[in-house]
Amino acid sequence: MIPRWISAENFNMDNILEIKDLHTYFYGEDLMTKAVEGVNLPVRKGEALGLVGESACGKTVTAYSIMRLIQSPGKIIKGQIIFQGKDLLKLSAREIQAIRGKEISLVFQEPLAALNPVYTIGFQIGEGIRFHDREVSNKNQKEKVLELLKAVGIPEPESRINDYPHNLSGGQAQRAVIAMALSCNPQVLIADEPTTSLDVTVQAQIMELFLKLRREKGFTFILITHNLALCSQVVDRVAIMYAGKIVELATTEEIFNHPLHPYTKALFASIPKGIAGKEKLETIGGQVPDPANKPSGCYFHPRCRLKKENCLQAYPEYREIKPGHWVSCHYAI
Amino acid sequence: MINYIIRRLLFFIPLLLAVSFIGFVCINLAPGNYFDSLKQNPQVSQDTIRLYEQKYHLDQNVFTQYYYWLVNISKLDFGYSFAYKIPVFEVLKSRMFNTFILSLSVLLFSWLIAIPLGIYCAVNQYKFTDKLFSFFSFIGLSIPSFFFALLLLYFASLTGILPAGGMHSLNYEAFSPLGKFLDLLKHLIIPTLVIGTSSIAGLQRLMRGNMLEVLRAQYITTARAKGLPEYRVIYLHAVRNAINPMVTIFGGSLAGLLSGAALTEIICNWPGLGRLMLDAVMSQDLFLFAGDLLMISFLLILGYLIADIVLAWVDPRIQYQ
Amino acid sequence: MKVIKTVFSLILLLFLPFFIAHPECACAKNKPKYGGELVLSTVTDPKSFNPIVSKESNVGAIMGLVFEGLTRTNGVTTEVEPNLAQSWEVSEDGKVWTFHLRQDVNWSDGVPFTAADVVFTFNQLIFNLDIETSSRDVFTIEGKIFKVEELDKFTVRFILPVKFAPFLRGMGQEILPKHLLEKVVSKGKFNYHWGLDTKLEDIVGTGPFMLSKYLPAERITLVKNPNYWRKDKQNKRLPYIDKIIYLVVQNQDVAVLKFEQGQIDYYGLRGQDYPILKPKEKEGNFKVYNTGPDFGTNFLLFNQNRDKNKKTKKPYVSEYKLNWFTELKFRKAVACAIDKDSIINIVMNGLGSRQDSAMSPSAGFFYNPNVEKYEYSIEKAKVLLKEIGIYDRDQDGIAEDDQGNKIEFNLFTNSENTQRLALANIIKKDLEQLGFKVNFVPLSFNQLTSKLDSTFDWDALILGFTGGIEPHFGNNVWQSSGHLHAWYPKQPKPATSWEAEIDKIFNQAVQELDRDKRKQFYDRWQEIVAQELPLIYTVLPQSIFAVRNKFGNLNPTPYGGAFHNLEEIYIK
Amino acid sequence: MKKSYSQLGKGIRKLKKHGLAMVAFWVLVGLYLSAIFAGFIAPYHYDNEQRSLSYASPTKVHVIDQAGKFSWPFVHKVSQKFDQFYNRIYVEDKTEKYPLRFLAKGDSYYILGMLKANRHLFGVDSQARIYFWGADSRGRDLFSRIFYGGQVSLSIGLVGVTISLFLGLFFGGISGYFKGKTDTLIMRICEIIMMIPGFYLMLSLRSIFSYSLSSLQLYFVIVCIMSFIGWPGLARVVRGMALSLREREFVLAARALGVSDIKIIWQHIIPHSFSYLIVAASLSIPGYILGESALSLLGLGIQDPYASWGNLLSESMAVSQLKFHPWILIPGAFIFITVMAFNLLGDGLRDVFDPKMDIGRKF
Repeated sequence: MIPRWISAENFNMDNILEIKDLHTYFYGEDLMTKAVEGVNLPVRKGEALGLVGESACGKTVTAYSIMRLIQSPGKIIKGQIIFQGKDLLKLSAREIQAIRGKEISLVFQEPLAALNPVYTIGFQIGEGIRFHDREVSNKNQKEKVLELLKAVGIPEPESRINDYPHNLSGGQAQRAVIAMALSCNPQVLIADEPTTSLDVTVQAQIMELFLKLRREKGFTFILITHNLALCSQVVDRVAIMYAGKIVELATTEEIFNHPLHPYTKALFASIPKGIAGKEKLETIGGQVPDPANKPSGCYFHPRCRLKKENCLQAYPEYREIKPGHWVSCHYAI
Repeated sequence: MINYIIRRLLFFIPLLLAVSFIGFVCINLAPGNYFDSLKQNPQVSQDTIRLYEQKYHLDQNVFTQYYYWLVNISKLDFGYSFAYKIPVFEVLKSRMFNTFILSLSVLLFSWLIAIPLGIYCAVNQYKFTDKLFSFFSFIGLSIPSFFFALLLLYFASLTGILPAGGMHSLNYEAFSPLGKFLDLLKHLIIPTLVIGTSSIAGLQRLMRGNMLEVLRAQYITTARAKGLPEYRVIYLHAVRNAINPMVTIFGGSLAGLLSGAALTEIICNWPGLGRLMLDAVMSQDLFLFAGDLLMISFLLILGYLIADIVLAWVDPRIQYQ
Repeated sequence: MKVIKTVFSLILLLFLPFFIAHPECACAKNKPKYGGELVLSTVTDPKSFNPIVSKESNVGAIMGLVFEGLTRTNGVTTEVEPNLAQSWEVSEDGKVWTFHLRQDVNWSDGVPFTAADVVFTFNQLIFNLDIETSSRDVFTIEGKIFKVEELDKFTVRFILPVKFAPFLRGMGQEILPKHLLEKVVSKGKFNYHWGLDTKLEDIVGTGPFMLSKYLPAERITLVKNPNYWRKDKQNKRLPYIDKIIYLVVQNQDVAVLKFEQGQIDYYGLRGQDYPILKPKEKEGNFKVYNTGPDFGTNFLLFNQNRDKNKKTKKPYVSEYKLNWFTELKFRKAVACAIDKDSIINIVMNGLGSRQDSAMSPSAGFFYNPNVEKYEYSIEKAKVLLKEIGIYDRDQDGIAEDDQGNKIEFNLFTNSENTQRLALANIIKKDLEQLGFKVNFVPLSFNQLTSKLDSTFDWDALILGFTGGIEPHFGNNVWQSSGHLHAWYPKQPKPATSWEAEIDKIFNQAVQELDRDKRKQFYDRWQEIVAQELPLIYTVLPQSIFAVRNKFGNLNPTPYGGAFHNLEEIYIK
Repeated sequence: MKKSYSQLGKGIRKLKKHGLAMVAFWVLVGLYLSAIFAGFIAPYHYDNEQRSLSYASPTKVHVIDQAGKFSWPFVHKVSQKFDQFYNRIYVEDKTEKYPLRFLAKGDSYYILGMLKANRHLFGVDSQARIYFWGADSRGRDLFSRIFYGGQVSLSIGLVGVTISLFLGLFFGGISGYFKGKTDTLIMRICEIIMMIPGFYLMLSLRSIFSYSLSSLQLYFVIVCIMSFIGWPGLARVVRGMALSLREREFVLAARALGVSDIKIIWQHIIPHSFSYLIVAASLSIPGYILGESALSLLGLGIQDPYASWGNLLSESMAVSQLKFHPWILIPGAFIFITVMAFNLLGDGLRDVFDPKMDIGRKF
């Protein structure tokens, strides 16, 4: 088995964040895209949760919905996102601003695009601190930024603090973004494909960094990725998302050992195992459905090898097959 | 930084040369010239004519004339205005200042209105006000400056609220400094409105476009995700980035601005370089014409230079070296 | 009609006698008081401040405030009255004139004015052949000049070669300061002295005002001359007004608006401005004066130059065209074809009058109304043309002469004057009705003068001269040797008998001291001009101007306009 | 080639959904048709004057006669007088009715420059006159003159842009295709021309030509000036296209097959830049129209008696007179509408073909 680290001391059955029946739609000129369609996902305090799926399956939209970052023409249609007992979707703009960055933070896919090119990284990291903690003085703020930069492993933080994003390499920029996200010690850190755009060597470093930081700060970690293998090394539980819905949710161990949904199985089949790579890799046939034009019944049925009559007609119920193992397939046992 | 400015200036010299040379060629190709009529003018003695011939090499070909003109320019001698009978520089001085004032007023007016309007429209994209302003900006973009000037002057003549042309009131000299300034402002309104309207329309559309593009950028989401209030996201993060391309077009828009200003100057009786240019063309006043073109190019280049410097200042990605 | 009038020397002369006092002014209810300023407008920038060499009418008006002559013409009575000279005597034969100068006159720089200045002005400026001045034409009779000598510090004697009737009026010629100009003249630089770049304090005159500031294309400011000699009835020094500002307003429409807004105190109206300003008299606190026909003429003329270009050996006017233009019936036909009433209606907004005689009706005494008049009749014009073999032979709409040449010619006028452009467009259309093909081209004033002065390559022109009350001052237009004899200038000897007759009339009339006899000469001259049509007169605008109601001692007259007694005018 | 034309077809289909652009398109069609058939639409010839009706106000068309009954639209004869303030007043002579006639006989004109005709869309008997939009100083019908003026103003845009297109295609094509020094040289020249403020360049170029030109000559002079000012913008568009196209497979293939450069430019590069050129052209046409108007307005363009919109508008330069006959501003509205229509159409086209392109000058 792939070695992995489990944060037993943080593991807790209380939900810090609970997504209930979230629907986020996008309205084009004459078509409507149901990007997220009824996602239910409890996130436990202190855990590391992986949200896995192919591109355009709604992972990022889910993350943005949590932060209420969905912009026109997108709209959260219904659902609840309960954070510390409050429904984030019902908060005023000011209240949600107090949560963003302070309680829940986001790390983006492309660090260079995520940094504003016209401001120094020091400014951009410090900006969040200043806004969430008005008491912080300039000097304190600077110290704090330096501390953060040191914590995320940026060498010579004193000189880097005045650098513009274009002076940084991809890896360093991502470290800066992470520093920015952690600047106010958030309870929840959502990382949206944090390593996809980076070199392979850098990817590992960044993942290491996440692990280290989690150990130090103990935040709840949601890792959004399309890379199931990467995920398995860092997270406690995995949620598999397909076409705007969660199709399977279980602990990492469980899902690795007993994947139930045909899609999950297919995903595992496409992971290269072992160095020799003698096994033939399997690919998932067909394409991700057009989110604006999803198939009837089970969204996966056009690509599913096991599909039967009723897969074409009804969307399978999302049910708990074993304790803590949820799946949405008519034929999952 | 100074190095950078000097390098930019060197880059502009070919432009100055080309523009003034075009002017020289044009007026030399024109049928008849002022010098001929000078020769026939009994008021001007043979000595004077010989003096001109020697000094400005008017009896030689265009290239030689141009060469000597350049040599004189390097000594800050712009030549002699045949029609005004004083050195060209004397004529240009005040006119250039007037055109500069008008351009400055137009720039301030149009940028101060267009930029916020563009931001507003982008933030409220597809809302009624956005569509309304977009429609107005289309009108502003399409209304011919001379037609608009005539309409405004007509309005001014009907109501008498605004001065119908000119630059100063009569008792201008007697005013206090503040009074002078207010008087100038009053006279600036119509020409500024005329030239400014089309600028506003164009700039507003550009700013709106830039802003929409920037608002889609990831770092805006980042800024929001940090928990920054919306005003800070828009004004600090989005606007700073949307402004950059505006600064680059600032230089390019100057040509159009000065062009529109010239026609408006003529219609609104504003004693600027544009009106002088028309007079110089009409009376074939060679050096005045060339000097006027040079001054216009100079204003233009000044604009480009300012744009370059401002851009270097607002956009850290651009290096001086 | 104060739009740029053709800038010819003639104009300068007619502005000479401009300012006259009249002690019997009826407006003595208010006590005159000092101070204030008068704001006027001018259409163009001056091109020079030199009153001897400058040919422009607007400069003439301004320089008339700075310089004075020995005599001046009364703006009300149009009689000659003393100015710098307080009295004079004339010998029996009318050839020797002795002037006694005022002894209390100082130049504005404080130097006293003496007989030496008068002698200098005539002998070293006007009669100096190196200096180009049209004044010389006026003071030259049959090629001979006056003898001017200083008898004592304040007495000057003029000895004329022959009798010279308009002599006293001619003595309105501005006198210039010797002490400043002597050196300039000896260096031969007077022609370009006192240009626009001169320091204005160097321009020194004896007039009521002096130049103080000039901003090109904006304004010319004159301030009161503290040394001015003339005093009012209470023996207080004139003038009352402190400052005169001439605003350069190129666009007449802007000038109207500026007047309406109270920025200008005086505005010379075009016909079309009348309905704008007249109804607002009360509200705007000004008054519009209509003093009858103006002196500024508009006429059409054809090139009758029979000479050849010395360089190219080609005639200035091709032979067949010259045949048309020298044919009287051709010119008469053209005169008949001009629709003067429509021009008055359209161009002058009904405020104009037709001009048949070479003198304006406002000229008064010398005006001869009984000259041949040409009523508008295309039919009659066509009959006249047919008589000389010009009609449309091939039905293509364009007439041919008997040699088969199509009647096609250029018509030029100066493009700066919008009223004249409108007038020219109407005349062009009229001529086309006769079957002429007219290529109408507005030219810049420079181009036009060069055609008129030196290249002579024109067919037809529409021009204007500023006329006056003294016919002899049109000498250089009407004498066949004159350089303003525009249709065929500088003739060695008269080309036609009627030109010879006019030459003779002018030479005789100038020596005739009896006014009535003189009038007979000039009546005859006007008849000849109307008969032979070297200049085909069209219409005269009305002289209309609006003046703000803030001036005391204001007494507008047809001849002098509103401000002929400017030094006496004060601000209420 | 085929592909580019089908792309065009797709574009047109997309454009049809663009409401404002379509309105603009039909407005332009209407304006051009009206210019082509100006002789028919205009009740009078452009130089048909009635001097006694200087600045006549728009003629009242009556539908109720003096008996108070409805009647076929008619006009009265009008005569002009001056009132005490020398305002022009126009008095209707109510005794005689002149019915509005359709297809009335009047001044003769040529349809499309060939067929002589004398029927007009409408008119009244020649004793009276109908001034739809008032008269100018010499009693010429402004309505008629505007349509005749449209012939000049509207055609100058098209002719000018065509010449510019040829120049732009030629130099831009060469520049983009050959690259290297040729490219640098041509592009530097373009940049310099584009940097000079249009109005000043226009005046400089105008000064080359004498003021004494016939109206036909003047027309061509203006067209040449405007095309000279306009070609660099188009050349840059073409160059950009050429640069990207020359690396495309079909061009590479053609070159490998030994097809000549000129042929490649003509057969491959130009057809592919077609849609861009249409957008660029329609966005630059207003510049030509405005340029002509500006020159004519200042008296350096089309001269009386010929009409162009700028020339007609020059009468309104007398601002103080405007309140007596404000209708002489109407030609300005025509320029405005035309420019706006071209802008809207160009904008629609740009949306359809390429969202990022900005050329064209404004005066």
